[in-house]
Amino acid sequence: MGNYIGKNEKRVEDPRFIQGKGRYVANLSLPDMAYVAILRSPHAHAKINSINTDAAKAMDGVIDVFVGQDLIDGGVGQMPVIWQLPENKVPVRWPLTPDKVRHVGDSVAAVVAEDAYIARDALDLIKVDYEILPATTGAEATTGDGKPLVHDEIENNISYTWGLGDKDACDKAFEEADHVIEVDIENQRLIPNAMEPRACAAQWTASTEEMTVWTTSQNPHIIRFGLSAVTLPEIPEHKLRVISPDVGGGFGSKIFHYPEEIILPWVAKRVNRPVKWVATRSESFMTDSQGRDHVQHCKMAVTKDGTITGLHVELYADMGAYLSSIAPLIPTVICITLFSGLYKIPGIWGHTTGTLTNTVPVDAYRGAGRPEASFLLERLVDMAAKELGMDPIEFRRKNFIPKDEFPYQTPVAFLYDSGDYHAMMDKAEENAGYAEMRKNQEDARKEGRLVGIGVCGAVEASGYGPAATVGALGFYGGMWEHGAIRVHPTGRVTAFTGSHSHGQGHETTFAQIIADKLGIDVADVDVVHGDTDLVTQGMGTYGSRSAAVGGEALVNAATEIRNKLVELAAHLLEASVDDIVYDDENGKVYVKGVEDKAKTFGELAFAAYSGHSLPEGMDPGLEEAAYYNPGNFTFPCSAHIVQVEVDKDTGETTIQRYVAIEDCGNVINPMIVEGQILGGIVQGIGQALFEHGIYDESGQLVTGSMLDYTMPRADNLPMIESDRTETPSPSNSLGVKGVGEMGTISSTPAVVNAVVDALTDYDVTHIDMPLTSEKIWNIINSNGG
Amino acid sequence: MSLWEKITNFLSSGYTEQAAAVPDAPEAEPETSNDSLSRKENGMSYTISMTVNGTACSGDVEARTLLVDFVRDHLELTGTNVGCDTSQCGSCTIIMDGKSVKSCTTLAVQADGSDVTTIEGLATNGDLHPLQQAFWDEHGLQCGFCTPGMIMAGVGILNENPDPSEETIRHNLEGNICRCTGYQNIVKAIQSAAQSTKGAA
Amino acid sequence: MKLEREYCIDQPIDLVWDSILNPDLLAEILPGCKSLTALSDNHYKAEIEIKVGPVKGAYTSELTISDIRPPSGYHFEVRGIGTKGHMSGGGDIALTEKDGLTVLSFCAEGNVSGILARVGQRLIEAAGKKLMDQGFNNFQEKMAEGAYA
Amino acid sequence: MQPSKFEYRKASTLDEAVSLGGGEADYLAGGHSLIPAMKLRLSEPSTLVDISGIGDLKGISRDGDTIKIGALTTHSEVASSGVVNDGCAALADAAGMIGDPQVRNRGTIGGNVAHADPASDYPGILVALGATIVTTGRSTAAEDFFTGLFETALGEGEIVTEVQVPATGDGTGAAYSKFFNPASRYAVVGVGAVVTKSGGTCESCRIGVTGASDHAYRATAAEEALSGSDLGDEAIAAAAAKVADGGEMMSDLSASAQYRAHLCSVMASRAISEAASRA
Repeated sequence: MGNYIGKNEKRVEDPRFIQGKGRYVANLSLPDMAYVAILRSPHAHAKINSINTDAAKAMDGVIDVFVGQDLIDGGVGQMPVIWQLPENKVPVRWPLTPDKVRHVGDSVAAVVAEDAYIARDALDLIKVDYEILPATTGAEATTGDGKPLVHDEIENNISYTWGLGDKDACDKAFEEADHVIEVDIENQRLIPNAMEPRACAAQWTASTEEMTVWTTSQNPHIIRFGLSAVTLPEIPEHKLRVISPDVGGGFGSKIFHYPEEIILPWVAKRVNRPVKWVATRSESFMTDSQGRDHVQHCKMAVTKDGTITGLHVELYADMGAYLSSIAPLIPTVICITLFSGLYKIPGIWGHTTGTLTNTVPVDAYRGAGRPEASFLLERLVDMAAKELGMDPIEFRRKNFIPKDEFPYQTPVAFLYDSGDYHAMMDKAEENAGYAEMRKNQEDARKEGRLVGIGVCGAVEASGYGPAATVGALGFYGGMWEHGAIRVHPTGRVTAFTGSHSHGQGHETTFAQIIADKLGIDVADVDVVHGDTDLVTQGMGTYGSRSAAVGGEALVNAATEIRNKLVELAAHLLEASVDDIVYDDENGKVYVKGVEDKAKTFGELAFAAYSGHSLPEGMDPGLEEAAYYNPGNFTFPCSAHIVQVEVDKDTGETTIQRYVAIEDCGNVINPMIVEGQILGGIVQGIGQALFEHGIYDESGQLVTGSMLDYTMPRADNLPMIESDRTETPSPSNSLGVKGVGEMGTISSTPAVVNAVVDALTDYDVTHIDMPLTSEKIWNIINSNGG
Repeated sequence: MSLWEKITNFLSSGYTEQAAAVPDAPEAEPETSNDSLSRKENGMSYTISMTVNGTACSGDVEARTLLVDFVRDHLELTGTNVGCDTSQCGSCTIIMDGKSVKSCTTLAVQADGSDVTTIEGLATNGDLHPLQQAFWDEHGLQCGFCTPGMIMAGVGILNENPDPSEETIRHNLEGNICRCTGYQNIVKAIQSAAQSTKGAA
Repeated sequence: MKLEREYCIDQPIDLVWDSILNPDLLAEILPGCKSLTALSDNHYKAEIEIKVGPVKGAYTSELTISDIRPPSGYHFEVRGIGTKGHMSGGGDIALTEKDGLTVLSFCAEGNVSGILARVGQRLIEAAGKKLMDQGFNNFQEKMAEGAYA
Repeated sequence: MQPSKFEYRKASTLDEAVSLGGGEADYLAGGHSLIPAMKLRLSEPSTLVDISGIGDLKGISRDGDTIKIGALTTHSEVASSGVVNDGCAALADAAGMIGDPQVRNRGTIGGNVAHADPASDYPGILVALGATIVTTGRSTAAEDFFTGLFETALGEGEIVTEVQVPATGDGTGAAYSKFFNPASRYAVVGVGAVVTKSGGTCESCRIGVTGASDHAYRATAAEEALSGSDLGDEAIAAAAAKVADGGEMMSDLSASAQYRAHLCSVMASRAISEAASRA
């Protein structure tokens, strides 16, 4: 055990944030910088007959105006889809659409002006002659006969179909089932709304033909690759620097390659000035890739003793108007593979149809396919328990994968690494005082109050992912991670990671890992991320992968450093390498049994650089780079118990207690881990109770601002009682599992289960989210009780 | 200063500059204050002056310039963020004449003659404000983007009520949205700052 | 958005029928109508300025009337292109006689696009009703004045 | 977000403000209704006349049984005013439910009533309280002041100068109950109730409703039903059920007309019960 791993270190990134010194892209100011504003389509579907930019170009302070064809003629490439499924049909998508708009917010023209106010004024002067076309919406409805086609070449608006599981075993389970539980679920469209709107800036240095792009991305290296390889080939990769400095939240929505990341550098080179674009929140609503939006037809086979034997899901996933960067992954590979949940289910079959509509593209959003899986599964489990008259915890326990069966191979591809689901649920039950909770619920019901208790248990695959596996499943790249450690001659350390922090606190946790692995003071370690010139390679942060993959890459680099130091110490102390002890706790290296025959870390670092006395064949210097390609995913899990009360008069739901147990393996910084859990839980509560991106029939986004799109606020929530069990992951040396999304994956079904439980007297088995007060009141009002 | 410290200071400062692609905002230049709003000859520009973080400053703005843009672009105090355009999120919260206000919903000309404090002006002589310290101690932030607004809202809450209950804090954060933390540690931070201020008083 | 209104007009049905096909009268009763010109039979172009609270918008609209069933009703389609977005919709106007009075029923469905659709949800329906009521109040007044009798 | 260009004029006296107003000019007080609309360019006034510097329009005082609130008084000043809390706590409560603290610190009572947003809180409670809206031209009862969707009795160039509220006397209680829009925090429905008791009986009452219809209205049918009743649960429920009768219910994403009507009765029951308990 080291000095830092497992302990609460206050975050080193915080002093800049709490003093208003965050380095967000919007804060960037460069000499002679111009501003870009982008004209967005007000229509969901329309042909562009013509665009007249004359008046805008003639305006004082306007530098230039560009339309889609300008960029195409200027050599930009189509927007790539970097996760593809067999035989999927990929719609054509340009950074600025030249001929047809396909969703509200589709990009039409770009204005470059002296300041943001002038750029905005100029947008009003661009005249676009639109021929409005009928629009299509609805994940399943869009496949119907006679629906308008979003892309003429893609029949029935179906981009792909994909299935996974053992269909025969599934069919057999339903033939033999005593009970079949069925439900149709709409897992609604969500709008990520990271608090920092997306932004992009670009600077062209003509003399050296170098381009720098600042962007609010979760993975700047992938953006660099996408630009130089596909979308902006005029800038070769070695002349392109992509910087994602401080990024104000992502939740998946900043993974993707966005049009502005192409438009800005292209424009910067054309006007030969640095340029900046910062999204308004309105633009975020209609251009950030959105989340969820499934229609799921589900059924579960159960025997009369309460054993789950089969699960069958036919799923329609709305992809929006185009395929966003990794969109095909979300409702398929990452979703169906989790249909086994925490349970032993022999017969599982899932099938997805990915469809196109005249709406904003849909892609990964916190949880990304996994909340959609856990929701349907945990709803079905609750419904099954109710039908069998079993307590929902008792029913779950009966079907849990026992801890001695790990690693456990599910029928849907994954090999779960480790877990002790019974112990986790025991702790949840104990912390909640579940028996007492149920008793109080009975008392409340006698008083006519609608109190409900919801339970959820879920697992996810995090730490994406083994390169060969993700490659076989459709990803164009690898999902390894890169880490490098540069020990300075003074013994101080700069570490470089390809992971990207946009709130996760990597500068702190990665420093803790390195400090322990090298036996040095955590304050002597600085962690660098988010700059492709400083960090040579990287895959970025998403899929709860940073600690399990990025952390391991740094462990590998640290191990290389240690090996070199041991060899150097052996040489300097005139001892055999085998006799050298690396004292992690005290940051020194000594000869076994002779502790005062030692060298400090700093002395060794200096010796490595002075080069005065090195072992034969050893080069001077002390820096090592490493990659880590995980052998498996990690499988964190959680158990949540929540108590709600529904106001009979208004239908409003109040969360009274929230008890959460998370198992994310070993923990590097408990404070940060808890922060991730709390934030994740609240985001999941948002889906359950409030959030809904609604499009009307004409494809207008009618929840296009924070006036109508509800997100949780401080006064919607109780103090969440969060705790952990720790089942180390055998998949990596740190024993860690991902934690960023687990809270979200479990909290959504937990809350819905609780509300359905509260309404038990009203003949309701399922309610589609969000559980708005009106929806609940309608149930109370029409079902009479 | 020892050689060792000098060397390490050099190393760390060298690195910081390299990584800090975005320059820190310079202190606002003290300028002479103009007593009243004066309209310039071209009819679209107005000279305003105000005290920002204790420093008198003035500038020429269009009437439509939002206070947040004046603070960010003219004074280069970029700590105050813009998170929405409908006055819902509170990222742009500053203190104006002792009260928390949304600087994205205030025209710069409306702030003429006022006393403004932004997140950059909260620490005194390098010492963090109790709320800044509490947000750090209680892990009250993750991505940091809503944080300046949250802290300034917290200042507003404690200005009104130095010893607020959890319920009062939650209710009075209704104008601020955080997407990362689930608010819990923000509430704890404000509670803790209230306690520490009380202890110090 | 769906709008359904019913107005009772103290005039004989034939007179009401003639009036609701009279472009000059339509120009006067459409809220905010600055001009209305006939492009062809039953096809009009209107310049409309609408103000609801702080929101002002100018629309260039085209109105097409079809399925004309004297004196019981017609179908209409309207499409407007404006500074604050576009609007489109269609519906039916039906006249029935009741105790010597004329009941005018209006049933329409429409969509608004652009910024109004995205941020103005809570007010769009109320604004639509308000404009309808305004229009028919104007209509009633004009009818009462006998201006088009 | 950048508003369109406009000319800005700052008035230092009421006379100056009146002379600068009219036509395409809008008055600017706190700006918390207008500026958001201007940022989205839904509103593009050619001139803004800033009246916030007019000293005559500030302050809260009590003159006999009348509480006088200057038009430029902010919502937070009303919410925390000793005069208002002593004389009419329900008004302070309602002011404290508007928007959020930052909005309450800038938004003004005059700007709020002049804007006449159908989901605004003040109109509901002011109608219930029998408040008077004083303008540069005249005094108008609140129930006559709010005439339609964003429409008031204000004429062109007319400015709200003061809101006068009768203090609740002995035997009278008032309360405001609100169902919040979860996103915008506007009132989906807000009901203000004033109940005067004599013995155990309701001698008289006034009920004002906001959010439900396109403008604030008095629920006279409900008032009649409650007057003379014993203020028991049944009597309150029966009266509350008539609250929606006074207006045509709006319908939007947050509540259908039917649900709004229901919320009217729930909020009314709560407001009436609270008012009765304070009487």
